[in-house]
Amino acid sequence: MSKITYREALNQAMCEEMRRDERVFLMGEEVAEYNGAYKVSQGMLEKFGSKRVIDTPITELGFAGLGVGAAMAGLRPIIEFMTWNFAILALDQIVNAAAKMKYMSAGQYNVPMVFRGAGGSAARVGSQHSQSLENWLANVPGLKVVMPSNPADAKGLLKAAIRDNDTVCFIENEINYGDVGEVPDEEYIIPLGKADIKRVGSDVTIVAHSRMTGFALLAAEELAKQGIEAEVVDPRTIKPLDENTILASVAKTNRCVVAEEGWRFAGIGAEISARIMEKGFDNLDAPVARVTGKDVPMAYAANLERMTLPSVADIVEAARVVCNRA
Amino acid sequence: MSKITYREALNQAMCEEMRRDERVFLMGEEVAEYNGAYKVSQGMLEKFGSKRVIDTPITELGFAGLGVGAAMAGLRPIIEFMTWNFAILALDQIVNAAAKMKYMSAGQYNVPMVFRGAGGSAARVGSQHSQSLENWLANVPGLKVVMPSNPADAKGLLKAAIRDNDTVCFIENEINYGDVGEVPDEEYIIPLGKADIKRVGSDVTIVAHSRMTGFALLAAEELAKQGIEAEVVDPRTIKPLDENTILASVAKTNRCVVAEEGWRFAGIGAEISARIMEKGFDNLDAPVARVTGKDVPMAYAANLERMTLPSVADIVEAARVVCNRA
Amino acid sequence: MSAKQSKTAKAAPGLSHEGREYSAKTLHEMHDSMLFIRRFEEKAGQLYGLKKIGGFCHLCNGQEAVCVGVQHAAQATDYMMTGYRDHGHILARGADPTAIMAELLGRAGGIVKGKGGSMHMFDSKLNFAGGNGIVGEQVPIGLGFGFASWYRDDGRVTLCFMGDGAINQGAVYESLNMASLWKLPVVFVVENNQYAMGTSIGRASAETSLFKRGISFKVPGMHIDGMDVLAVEQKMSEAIEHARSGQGPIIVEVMTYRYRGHSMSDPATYRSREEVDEWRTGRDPIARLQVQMIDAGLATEDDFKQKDREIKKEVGEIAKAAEAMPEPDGAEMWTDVYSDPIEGAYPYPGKVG
Amino acid sequence: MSAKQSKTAKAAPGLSHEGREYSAKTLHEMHDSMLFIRRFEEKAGQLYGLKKIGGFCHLCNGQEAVCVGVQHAAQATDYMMTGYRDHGHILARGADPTAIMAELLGRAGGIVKGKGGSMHMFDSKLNFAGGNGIVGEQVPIGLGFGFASWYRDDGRVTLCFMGDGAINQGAVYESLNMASLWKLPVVFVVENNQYAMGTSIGRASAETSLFKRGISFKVPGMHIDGMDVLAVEQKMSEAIEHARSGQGPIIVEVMTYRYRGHSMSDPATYRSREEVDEWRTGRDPIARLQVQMIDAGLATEDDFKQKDREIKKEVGEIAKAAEAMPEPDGAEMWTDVYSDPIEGAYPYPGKVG
Ligand SMILES: Cc1ncc(C[n+]2csc(CCOP(=O)(O)OP(=O)(O)O)c2C)c(N)n1
Ligand SMILES: Cc1ncc(C[n+]2csc(CCOP(=O)(O)OP(=O)(O)O)c2C)c(N)n1
Ligand SMILES: [Mg+2]
Ligand SMILES: [Mg+2]
Repeated sequence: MSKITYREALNQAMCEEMRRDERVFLMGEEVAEYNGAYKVSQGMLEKFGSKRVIDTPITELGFAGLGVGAAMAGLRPIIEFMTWNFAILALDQIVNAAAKMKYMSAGQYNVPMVFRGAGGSAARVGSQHSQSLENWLANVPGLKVVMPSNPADAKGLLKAAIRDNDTVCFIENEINYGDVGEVPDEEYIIPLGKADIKRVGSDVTIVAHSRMTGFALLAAEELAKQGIEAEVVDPRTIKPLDENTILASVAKTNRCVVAEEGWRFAGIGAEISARIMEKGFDNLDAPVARVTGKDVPMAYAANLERMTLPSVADIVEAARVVCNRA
Repeated sequence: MSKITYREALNQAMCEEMRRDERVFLMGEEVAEYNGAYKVSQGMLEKFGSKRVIDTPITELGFAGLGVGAAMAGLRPIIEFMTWNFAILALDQIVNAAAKMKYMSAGQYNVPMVFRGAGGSAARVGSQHSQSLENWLANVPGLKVVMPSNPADAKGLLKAAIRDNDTVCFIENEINYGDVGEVPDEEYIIPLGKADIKRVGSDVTIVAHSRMTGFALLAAEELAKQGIEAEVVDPRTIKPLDENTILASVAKTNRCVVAEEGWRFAGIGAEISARIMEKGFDNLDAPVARVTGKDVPMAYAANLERMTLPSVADIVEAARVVCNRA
Repeated sequence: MSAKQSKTAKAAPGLSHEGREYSAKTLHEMHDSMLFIRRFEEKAGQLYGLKKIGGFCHLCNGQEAVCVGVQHAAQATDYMMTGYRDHGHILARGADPTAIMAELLGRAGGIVKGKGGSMHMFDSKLNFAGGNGIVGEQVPIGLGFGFASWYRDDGRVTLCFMGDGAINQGAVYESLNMASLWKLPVVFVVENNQYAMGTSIGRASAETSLFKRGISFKVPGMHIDGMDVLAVEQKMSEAIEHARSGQGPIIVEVMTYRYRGHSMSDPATYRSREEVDEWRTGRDPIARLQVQMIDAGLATEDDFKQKDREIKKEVGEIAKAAEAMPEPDGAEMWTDVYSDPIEGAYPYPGKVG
Repeated sequence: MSAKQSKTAKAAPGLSHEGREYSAKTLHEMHDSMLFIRRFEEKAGQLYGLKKIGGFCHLCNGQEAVCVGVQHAAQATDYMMTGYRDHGHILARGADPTAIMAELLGRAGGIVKGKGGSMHMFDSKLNFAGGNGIVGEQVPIGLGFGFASWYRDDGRVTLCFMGDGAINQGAVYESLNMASLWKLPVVFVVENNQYAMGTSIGRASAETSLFKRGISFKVPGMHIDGMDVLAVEQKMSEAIEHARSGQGPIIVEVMTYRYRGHSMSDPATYRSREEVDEWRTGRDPIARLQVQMIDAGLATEDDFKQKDREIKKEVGEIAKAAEAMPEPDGAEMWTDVYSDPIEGAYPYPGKVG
């Protein structure tokens, strides 16, 4: 085990896979000479040269489509969006081309590629730079959506995503880039579609992904002090979703909170809540509660930003409510 | 009352509002000389001239943004997408500009405009032309999302949308364009944010919007033959959602099915189900069931298309399940 | 017989066009391919009228010389992709016409198993990569194929088609910039049939000489009479050579005309009878080649009449064979969504939820 | 004092530049406005270093002549919008600098109540319409303002700024086409500071003469030395006149340079010391105007030193006043989402759910 950052873990995953498979290349804005806007691709230009680590003009729709075509032609592109906010410009290629190509062509073409970059809100970057897209992407058949919450998961999941023969939307979190964690020294892959129980507990299940997993773990600590033992489930892959792990946890705890950074209406929490309704209704001792970003664009001011984002306290409070302790 | 088509109702709404307010104009592909790809704007060029009914090049992002700027400058644009499928190209202007502008500018600018066009799948037009976007749009604070299911609603809601001072995404349905219905002769407005009970019933609530409202009414007829009285609630406005009407119906029937044409994962059904969980849990005698499009892209072949779309039989079946009659 | 092959190729000497020699065999192939596409499209139109074909169906009558000329200039390994008006291109490329017709009819034996329909035709073995319904979507995708060739240095050229309407999409310029910057081997073929649905080019384009649309990105342009299959073949050969030699992308504007409406539901009242006639009878690419071949003594009018009867018969048989095919198996709804489906994760592969 | 007004304007005769006369008052205004922006940005940089400003903060040091020159060429009713590097533009336009500084600090008294921050500045009374964080997003929006002027025939011109990186976005070409087709009164001002973050223009642009980027759409272009405020004012006046007179849009490429990194977190190691020095000391727009004014006898070096002291003091006071302001009221989180909130519909205005 080594202690490395989430950023380094992503870098290692890409480097290892690029060494293993010369069809893999990395393309995006500032990924090469600048070593990545968030330094995720640090050193990669030097290692792999300018044919495999490529800076693009600021043309998200164009280079996303370039990735789709290159994948159809047999390469394995990693297309970096500086942040997923900018991927809204590229959504047509992701949704109408990448996701549907295999189906439209009846399997003649597949689109094995990774779209990756930072999602969610960073810090004080305002409304246009603070949006969660995982619910939109997870809505679309043909796409897989992966969101790691710590360095070890980031590395193992990104390697799996690069090897996967489908289009994977890999959503990182800028706030997590500097997080340090233990990562195995030997090569490993974390299969897509498997949730991970980050904390075992018996009183309430907290389902939380990406940055919210850390929030949920902090909330669980606080809840433990109050005599409530929370189980924290990190789906890791949002689509397809390892609902069995979630449902099994809820069958045990009979109570559930879902936390996400994004907006509430038709978000990931809505899906998980509806799904528990469908498959775990009789196990529920209380309605599933959602903790989400407030239904407003993100403001710049520090206090407004704090209020807009879900907090550890919000999760604690929701857990207390579903446990009838509020 | 006159009997007119859904298409004519929309046309009347636009003509009346353009006569009332000269800031209103209609822009989009083929809206003028061609009278609309689906003939919704039939005769409007002749009535209002080429300054107010404007054909565009095929550049969805560009003319969506043009609408945003024109609205900020004080006009009241109606921007037609030939279908909402093509609006994926324009989403950045809808989501990052139109929806957030008022907030970012702290109220200095608002974006009073309507984006409209046909949504959902039409008939046999394949995967790239058959997508429902209402859940994505409804996810975004700052937008309103309206989806009429019949001619009278189409007219009254579109007039309200044009007069509204916010950005309204108005999603029509191509299959419904030819539907005929009674429409009041005198001027009327249907306020946004109000659901409508299309059929009163006591045994199960079916929430269904757009084309699915018609399906739900047919399902209710079939259910009635089987002794199940369904109440059909048409939200009409998807965001913000008139949950009170839905919750009151569920409080009465204790059972609920939500039907939508779009994909299931984080769809409108997920939101409504999760919301009933939160606000109507104790009223539920059975878990809320979702009837949705299958989780696959849309195929062209007639039989596959039929199977992919939700059917009246699917709604009947789901209602029987939640009524313990399956 | 596919649209590309000919049964009647003769060992005659051929003819010379602007200094380029065409063998009789080649000329017959081109002619037969164009005529086959014409008759195929007419049959498709007929089946649409009978409601056996559904949805959108965009025919390419009048534009046959573009598909066929480009195909003859290209190598089999070159990549090709276009929009939704794709029957002619994939037929010219040599795909199985019965599978194409079956696709239009939504049958199991369709070239994409009935999943794509008229707008989404693919034949990966022939390097034909679609068939796209979103106007302009194939352009960045074509850039990506060109990128792959550059990356692998495989000597292939990508032939990326678009219409005079599609060329206004922003993604086209993003693609021209990258293709030019990195000197990718892509030929952007603009089929300028002068209308995008009901919008004539002058009503949608500030610069109507579309071959100039690359100037702002240092992409050279070329202009071709798309009603002359020999001109298309010849100039496209130059354009493809330009791209293959590493000089980067090029835009080729091919002037053409669609005889029919935009799609089957379009009465095309936005065009005058005279305009249509001028192109249809005055400049028809098939008639033109026939005259050239007759003048060169390569065939007689009767030969062509006989050929036409044969092709019509063949197309009729193809339609019958396609119609006789079953609809796709219902289980096909669930296939081809993922290459690596994940068992046990929701939504479950092959089930609603 | 705002960036636009000057206290020391003199009644001296002024100077003549390429045949155009500038009064001493105008020259002092231009100078003071540029210097004010320079000192304001430095203060912002300092407050960022102290972590009082957060998020992204893009300074425009070096580019002051663009903001100020354009502003002087424009009328007050003309519309203006730009990207995220917007402090200079809105200050030049005459917005309250205390409100701008308060915005950077995320205060209630910010020009957009602390909701937008550095990237999203607006002043609707001054017809300044943002402040956009998505690269290129303001371009179709600017087209829309131009459309509104055309629709109302109000004689206004829209000044739509973008960077040398932004100009590669596809939406720009969609906008150029429509603006040209309909002859909308828009001046597209390209601030070519030669870098988009760490990417030099030649690495991102196939055609690096950005004023040529409109050729493919028949949009004329013009090239200006953006380090010379008088050249900017003069040529922008021509460009604005072109647009106002109904001749349609025009692209103006203004050559400039940003002295600092892209944003506060960018060390800008991708540029050589020499290059930065060449621009910063060799071509600085403020120093240049000072020399011109001294040569013309409109001011002495001491006058400028005194002026600088005054401005620095003023900026210091502005920062203090802004810092003294409270954070926005928490209830502001819920305001400005909808103009017509719908009571009783979910999500409820002012509540999570
Ligand atoms: C993004 C998008 N916008 C609009 C449409 C609707 N549409 C389909 S074809 C077409 C016209 C395209 O014209 P052109 O590119 O000239 O091709 P042609 O039909 O002449 O072959 C339009 C507007 C679409 N399919 N996709
Ligand atoms: C659509 C989009 N892509 C990427 C970014 C990240 N980004 C912010 S500024 C910038 C560079 C823009 O450069 P340029 O247009 O030259 O303007 P300058 O910063 O030089 O003023 C990039 C890539 C963004 N904000 N939006
Ligand atoms: Mg055309
Ligand atoms: Mg720049």
